[in-house]
Amino acid sequence: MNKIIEIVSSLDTNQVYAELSHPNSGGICVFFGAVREFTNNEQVTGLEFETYEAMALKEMNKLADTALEKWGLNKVVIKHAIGKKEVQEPVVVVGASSAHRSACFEACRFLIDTLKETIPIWKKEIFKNKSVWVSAHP
Amino acid sequence: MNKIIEIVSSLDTNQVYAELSHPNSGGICVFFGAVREFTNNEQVTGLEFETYEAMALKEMNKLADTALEKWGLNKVVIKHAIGKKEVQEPVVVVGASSAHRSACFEACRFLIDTLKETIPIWKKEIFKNKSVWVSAHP
Amino acid sequence: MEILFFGITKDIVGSSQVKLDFENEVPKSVGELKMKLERKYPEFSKLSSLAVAVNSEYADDNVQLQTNDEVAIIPPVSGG
Amino acid sequence: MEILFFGITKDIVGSSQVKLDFENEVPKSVGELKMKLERKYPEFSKLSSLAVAVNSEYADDNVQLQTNDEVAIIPPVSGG
Repeated sequence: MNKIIEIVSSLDTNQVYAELSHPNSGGICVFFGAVREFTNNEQVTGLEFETYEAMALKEMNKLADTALEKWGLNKVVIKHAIGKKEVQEPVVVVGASSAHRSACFEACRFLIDTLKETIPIWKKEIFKNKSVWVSAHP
Repeated sequence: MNKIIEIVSSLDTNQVYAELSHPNSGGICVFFGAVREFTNNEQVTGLEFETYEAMALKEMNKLADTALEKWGLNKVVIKHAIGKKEVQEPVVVVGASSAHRSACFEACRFLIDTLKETIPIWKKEIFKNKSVWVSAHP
Repeated sequence: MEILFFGITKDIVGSSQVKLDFENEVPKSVGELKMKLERKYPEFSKLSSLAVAVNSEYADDNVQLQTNDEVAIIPPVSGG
Repeated sequence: MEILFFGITKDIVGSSQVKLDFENEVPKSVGELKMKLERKYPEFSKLSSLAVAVNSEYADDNVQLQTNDEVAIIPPVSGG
């Protein structure tokens, strides 16, 4: 399989090299998104993610296909965690594997940028005394 | 430690998320370089790396410091394997960890581009009937 | 008409799946549905954006709705 | 003068560490050393580039050489 698409409750970051390794790949670029302790100087105690899973998997597949074709990649990984996540926990992994390094860097950046714009996943930031759906309001 | 610099005989790709994770990092970008089976349509049976280790470690430290400062990174990893490597084996890992994703992508690309230009490590491509020091001749 | 709600729209509506009664004026298109929802839930108009998915695909305002479509309300996404 | 050789220069010279005899004309600078090496090993002139490290730092042609410096010949690097 040239693409690995998953929505999981907990991300395993150890497998990503093995998943993207390919005999024709000289370069593998991976981006991990993680929970950061502060947002605008306010302390975050955690994040909570939810998804419309059937649609998210469909959109993630389209995104992977677009990248595979545009950059002639050998492999693509897109994985997102849902549920409650604590500071330093990984929440998303995207990766691209290609013959040369320019393609995998560009594709990896495209994957995370587009994921954030189109995949139906929602993030609630949990602070000490409130919680906020990110980007919901202008 | 905000930087992990190593020259090793065998790269462990599983540790890279843990090594780059940081409470203030929302983005972690990692590049793995691996042995590709073909170079200009010629089948490669393996690569062999050697280094001037004392100087390579010094230059890798300078490179990490430059990136840490320029992009305000929280952590940097630069690891290179030496010795004989087979197809699909990882030979280099560079990674950057930052608050936001643009910084870690740019820094990661800078790390691998500069590593290839300045770090005293040499690669011999081994083909069926010959072996060639890469980039040695114009 | 059964509608799925996610993220902040789920909180506004108070449920993730609601059978909406439009008093015999069932919306025929995505655009009409959005108008009716914004009238019923004024909080929806304050969101940065509001998209609709029909059968788990993004659907423009002019997409027509069929009785057994799976319709979902997509507030601004924020994965990653 | 003890000199370290790596990569293709090690293959050309046939050893990774050589005590070079410059017949009492010990090179005083990096530039002079490179000239003398290229005369002794004509294959060196065919390389894409040739750098010198003194005490494990890249050194320009005008860097002066001291008796107990660690001097290394750096052919085109190709890590990664």
